[in-house]
Amino acid sequence: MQRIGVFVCWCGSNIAGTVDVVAVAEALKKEPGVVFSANYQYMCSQAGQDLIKQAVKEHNLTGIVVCSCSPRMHEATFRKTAAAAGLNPYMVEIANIREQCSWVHKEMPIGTEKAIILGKAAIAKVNLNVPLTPGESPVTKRALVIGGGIAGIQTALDIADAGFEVDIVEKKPTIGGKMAQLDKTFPTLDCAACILTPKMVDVAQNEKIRIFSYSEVTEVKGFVGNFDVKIKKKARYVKEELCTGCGACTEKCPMKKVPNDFNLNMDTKRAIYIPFAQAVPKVATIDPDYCNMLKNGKCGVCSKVCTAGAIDYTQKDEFIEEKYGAIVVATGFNPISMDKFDEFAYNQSKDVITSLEFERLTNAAGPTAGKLLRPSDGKHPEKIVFVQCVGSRCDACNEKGKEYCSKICCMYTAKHAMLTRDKYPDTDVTVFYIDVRTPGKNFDEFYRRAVEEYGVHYIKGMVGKVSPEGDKLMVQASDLLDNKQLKIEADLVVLAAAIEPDKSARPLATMLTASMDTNDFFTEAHPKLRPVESPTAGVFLSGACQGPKDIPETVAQAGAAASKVIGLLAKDKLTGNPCVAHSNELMCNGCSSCERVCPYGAITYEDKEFRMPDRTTQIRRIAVVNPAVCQGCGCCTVACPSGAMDLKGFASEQIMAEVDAICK
Amino acid sequence: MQVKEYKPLIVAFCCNWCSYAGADLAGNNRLNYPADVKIIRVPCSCRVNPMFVLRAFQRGADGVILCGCHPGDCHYTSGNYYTRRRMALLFSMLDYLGIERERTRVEWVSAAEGAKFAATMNDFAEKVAALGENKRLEDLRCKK
Amino acid sequence: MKFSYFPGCTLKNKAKDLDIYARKCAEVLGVTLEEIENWQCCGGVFTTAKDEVATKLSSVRILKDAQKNNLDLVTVCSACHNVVKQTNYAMQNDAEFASKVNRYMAEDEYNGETKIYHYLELIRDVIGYDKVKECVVNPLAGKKIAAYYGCLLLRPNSVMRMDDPENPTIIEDLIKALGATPVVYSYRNECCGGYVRMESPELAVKKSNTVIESAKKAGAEVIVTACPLCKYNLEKSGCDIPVVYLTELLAEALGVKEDTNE
Amino acid sequence: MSNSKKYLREEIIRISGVNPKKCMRCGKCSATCPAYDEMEYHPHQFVYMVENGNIEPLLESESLYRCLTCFACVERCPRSVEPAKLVEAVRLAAVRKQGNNRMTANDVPELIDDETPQQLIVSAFRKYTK
Amino acid sequence: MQKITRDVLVEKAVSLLENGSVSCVLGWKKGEFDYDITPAVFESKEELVSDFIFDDFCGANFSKYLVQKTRKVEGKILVFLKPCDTYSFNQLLTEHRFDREKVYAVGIPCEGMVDIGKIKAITGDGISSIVCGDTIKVNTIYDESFDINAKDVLLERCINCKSKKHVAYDELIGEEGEVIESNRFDEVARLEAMTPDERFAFWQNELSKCIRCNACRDVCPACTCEKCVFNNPKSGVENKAPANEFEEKMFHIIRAFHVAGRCTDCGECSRVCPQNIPLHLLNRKFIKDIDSFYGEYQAGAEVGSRAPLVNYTTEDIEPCDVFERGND
Repeated sequence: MQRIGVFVCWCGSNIAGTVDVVAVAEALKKEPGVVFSANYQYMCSQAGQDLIKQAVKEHNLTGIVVCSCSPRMHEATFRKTAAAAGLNPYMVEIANIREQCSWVHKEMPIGTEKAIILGKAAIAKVNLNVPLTPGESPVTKRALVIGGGIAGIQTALDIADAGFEVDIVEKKPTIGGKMAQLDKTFPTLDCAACILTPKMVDVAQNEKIRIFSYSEVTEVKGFVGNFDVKIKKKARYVKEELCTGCGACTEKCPMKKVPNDFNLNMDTKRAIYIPFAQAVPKVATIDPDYCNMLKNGKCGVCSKVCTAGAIDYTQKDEFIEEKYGAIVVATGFNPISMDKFDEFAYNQSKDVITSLEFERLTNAAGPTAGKLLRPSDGKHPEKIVFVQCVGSRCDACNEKGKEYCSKICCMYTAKHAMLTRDKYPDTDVTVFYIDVRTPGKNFDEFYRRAVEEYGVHYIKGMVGKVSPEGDKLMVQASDLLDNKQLKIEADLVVLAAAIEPDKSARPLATMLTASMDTNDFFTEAHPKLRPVESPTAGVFLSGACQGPKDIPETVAQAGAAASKVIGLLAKDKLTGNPCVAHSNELMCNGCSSCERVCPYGAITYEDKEFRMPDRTTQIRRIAVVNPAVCQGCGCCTVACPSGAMDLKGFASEQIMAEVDAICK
Repeated sequence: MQVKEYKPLIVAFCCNWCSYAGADLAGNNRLNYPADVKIIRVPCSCRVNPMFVLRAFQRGADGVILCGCHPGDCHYTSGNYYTRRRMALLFSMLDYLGIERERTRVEWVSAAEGAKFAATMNDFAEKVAALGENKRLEDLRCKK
Repeated sequence: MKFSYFPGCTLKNKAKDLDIYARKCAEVLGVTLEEIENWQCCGGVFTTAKDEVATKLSSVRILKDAQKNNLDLVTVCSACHNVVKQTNYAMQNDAEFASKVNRYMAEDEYNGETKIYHYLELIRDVIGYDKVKECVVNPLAGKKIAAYYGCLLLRPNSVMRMDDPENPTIIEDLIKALGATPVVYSYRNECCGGYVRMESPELAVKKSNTVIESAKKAGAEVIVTACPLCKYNLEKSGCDIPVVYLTELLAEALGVKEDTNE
Repeated sequence: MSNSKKYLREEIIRISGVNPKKCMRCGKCSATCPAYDEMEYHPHQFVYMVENGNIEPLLESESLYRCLTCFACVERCPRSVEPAKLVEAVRLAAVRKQGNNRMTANDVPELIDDETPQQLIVSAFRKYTK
Repeated sequence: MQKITRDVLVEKAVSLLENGSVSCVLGWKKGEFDYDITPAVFESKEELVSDFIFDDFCGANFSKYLVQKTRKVEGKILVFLKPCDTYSFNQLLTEHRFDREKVYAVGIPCEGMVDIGKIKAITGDGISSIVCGDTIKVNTIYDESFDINAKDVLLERCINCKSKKHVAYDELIGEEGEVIESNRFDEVARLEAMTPDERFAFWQNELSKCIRCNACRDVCPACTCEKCVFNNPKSGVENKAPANEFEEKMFHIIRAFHVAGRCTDCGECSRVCPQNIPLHLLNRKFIKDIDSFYGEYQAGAEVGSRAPLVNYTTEDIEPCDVFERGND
């Protein structure tokens, strides 16, 4: 029999205003197992906690029931109090008589009656509580960063800086991500390459960091501290360790008509290529869809010109298996497809482009060597129209766009407009906006400069239709402030396309059992308090995979994710939640029902020898729960036909005792 | 003769992550619902064994409601999907045995839906009260 | 293959060609169009107001008749297609509207079960352009033809679901199948002025001219349409290139055009 | 807002099935409207004015009969507000009033010619009369 | 009525036993009366020849016995499986309840088994002898004799036979049959169509007959738990004498729920119920609901299939919507 102490909190007048706390304490004193009962103004205060500790000692309490606010509020507090008094912290139960009683019922007799019943239920449960001890598991001191953009790079550098090993898996042949494609960055206008490429070199030279480029994660098993990850290194048909990045092959390859995805297909590359001059690793890759040698065995030029002997047409995909203690997702974003927005004629005219394409068009390493020329005829555009919010802020019923604000478009559009006016003062630049959103350090000042110093026309209103007429683009738009419909003849139209998470994120989330929102952004463990952690333990979020972000925010989050990873890897052992499932092997049928419903793969089976009453032995298949993996949902307990599976802290008997107490 | 107003006894199983938090939010916002509703906290709606539901009825509950995270939002990713199947079948069976279908319910209540929690409990309590005592399901031995 | 067929009143009168050639060509392409009996006018425009019930009953009856015949429904006139399809959509998705309508229906309930094809969809989805190509006896090689969609075939796309409403290709693909060259121009999905012609002819002329100019600038020699009102508006706005019904064009290529003149 | 204004607003919202509150004031409907120049009140104003219960001026306006019902605004509205349906609802509210038919059968012969398709006549009746 | 004779089976069993392929045989043996057939283990030719029975009363499904038997017996066990038994056989394999390697399964066709209750309803008590066949000859101690058409006294589960096809066997005797379109859900549908009051009255009447003898559980091939919840004092539902009506309802609901998605609809529960409670109507309700809510599913049709209650789709029906659909 337990020796239970009941502590009824007034919470000032929050509880005492509607619940007769003295009567509750008195009534609960009579319950089986209760040897002590008290009430106090603020149980969570130091004095209140001292009262509990003292009672534990004086009355040799084995269990505690606190009738107070929600356990979500102070369960942890009172568990610590119990521990301080030498009691197992899991011998504490809370009866929620504030949020679920005094605050929702108005009359004292009703509130009091219900508080007593809730107290009885908690007492009934504590009577069946047993001390619980959290399990421990080791930590593999290596982190995996998935995605090699600025988010992944920063996270990897910060983790490596703390002395831990990090692997970056990047699906493209080079790290760098979207930032490598940008020209200048707002609001300071420093050149993206100038600030990114040194970091890429740092990554390459850091002994703690390995880069798996042109690679993908294909399988994730295990749990926090102990992930087993399978990585597919796609065949690039070039031996990475031999290639010197001299580029001879990329100049001699006769297949010249390969769309250059780095320049968003606005120009071409060769079938063997290095995406850009500062690529890391600076290694050539063969595109098997275009290489004649790989397609029909005719060519072999690259192999002939390669003095290092790095070309290997027989290379196969390679699988690497590695253990990690933590995983950081940094899969980034992409602009959405403009296919469904052809009122802007993106598919009907080459001179309607997205902002990211504009970025390449103005980049010195881009298809026009940095000269702003129209993709259709290579002429200099004299009138440019920028359209904001294309596909962002759409209604949920709208089939075309995204509901969210893409966050970065206002600023990069201001940047594009400003830079255009700076370089080509004769070019007329008009921006159509719905709202200009500039909440960032020096952001609004930047936008104002675009208007006031650089003479960019900002018109409040949306573009309704773009009509390619001859070599011009007829832009039909609203000027809401002037209450006019405008028809502007433009030479170039730039669409600020909404951004969305990279398509690889969804299957990755499934592998990681990390949750996502309806837009396929990863959800954070808590939107305010745990913004860089996924709800799945050991999985962290960095950059735009969690939501639209600009570069400074991404870098900040990348650093935050790294610090969380470092905090985890710094531990030698992890302590788990003791409220986990466990199977009574004597009752287990080995039927696999529990395994099938377990979302974490925490249940495995083993054949175990049992000694029978008749002294024979039997070998039976039984379920074994890995307490480090189990998260304690209890789904298996219901799937189990024999009742062998139970959940510590929420045992069937305990819950039924609560039911009985309430229904008495 | 004094007629005492009939008060139903309602057991609500709430998952810790969404619905229990939703109930807390209803409290924070002082949204009233009948005191007849007594909440039992479970880690996930999938922890609720049909046996608990039957046990509650057997011991004299007039209505049993399960609340969990919205499908797709389960803290444990898939628990509430199993709840949905289990309770769909259990409730259909109870109905098949001629037990009033209004006595059982599953409702998805998120941590943000304090108002929905209160509204759900008000509605459920009202419907159960309208049915009167749970003659068909209770265990007479437990009545005094 | 057999389909229920709803020609609509204009096709029985001012736009006979649209109807006659539709039937002739269908036969050549191996499809039988069985005209619904005792149909009534669809009303010409779909009223989006939720409380308009009576004006939509004729469309529901047409749909119900097709269902009774156990056949999918084919329309040719863009306006009829738009009205019937939008009505059907409302019957499927607006329960209140459907129950009001069903109170007027003498027989069984109707809840939007009938599948509707526009003649163009019939060609694309059922017959196939390959079959059309096989049947062409008179390739229209060298002809530069501009497809004029107007509004009714494409919008609202959530209901019509015929093609990309901003960059459609269904008529262009047919033109290609007939051996001619489609002319793509940007105002092919812009309104011709529609019914406003009645009250404000000047607005209709202005709108039609935008379309005509755009098509001509892109090099069109002929404009093809599926809508009698579009054809009328374009022609009345002084269009100096021919405006023809798409079934007429099809008949020409399939070699059945002369037959009707006899 | 006066009660009669409120009532009219509710009525328009009910008939049209449109929720003007969804509008984010981007003006794409008006940017897209082919009859814009002929209208006194433009599509975005219809949405805004209905939301504010300022419907009387719309009922009086010729703009009601300039809308081509071409659904371009419906198609392109990023917020799924469907302005054309609001215009239609206000137009119906106007023509349903006693004596507000804009066209009678007697007017027709003057307005048509030999080629006028039936479609035009029936559509015009749907649009201009109750 | 059975086309396969006892002698064929005995011959098969003897030859397998004698050549050492199997070490024992699970078969049917006569009990106190002709119609009182019980499962038995045969270990020698002599036992087989003298006691082995196969006739129209051999309804017993042996699959369940394999769970314990395979653990105890060295060598293989020969088991005879009627088509419906093979579904239970597979279901137990899915649940890893016995080692397939330790069983030699011989599929035998079945023409349907007869219901002694139905015969007794015709003849009255005091049956002294029964001779099976298409026409069943019954003599009583009162010197009455009856000729009964076997088809008229089939077990309920055989009238609504769902399959004459064996879904598992090592060897098949006789010809393979087909899965049958049965009307087994008609009775469930009839109950569903009643008012709740009528349904309540129906079940109250039926379940109040329960004497809690546990025969349904003991025979059920899905009930092979190492420890049954009804025997476990900690489960909260342990075995008690029937105290009132709801106690019984609870027992049967829990039992039906425990086997939901795993029940192959073999009908053994109703066959053995001494009170003739139509227990299969509870199980069939779950099967019917599962079929209509989640797509058709036959437990035991294949080994390793994922039972509906350990599966889900994101689009599953909501519990509040089941009443309308279930009663369609």
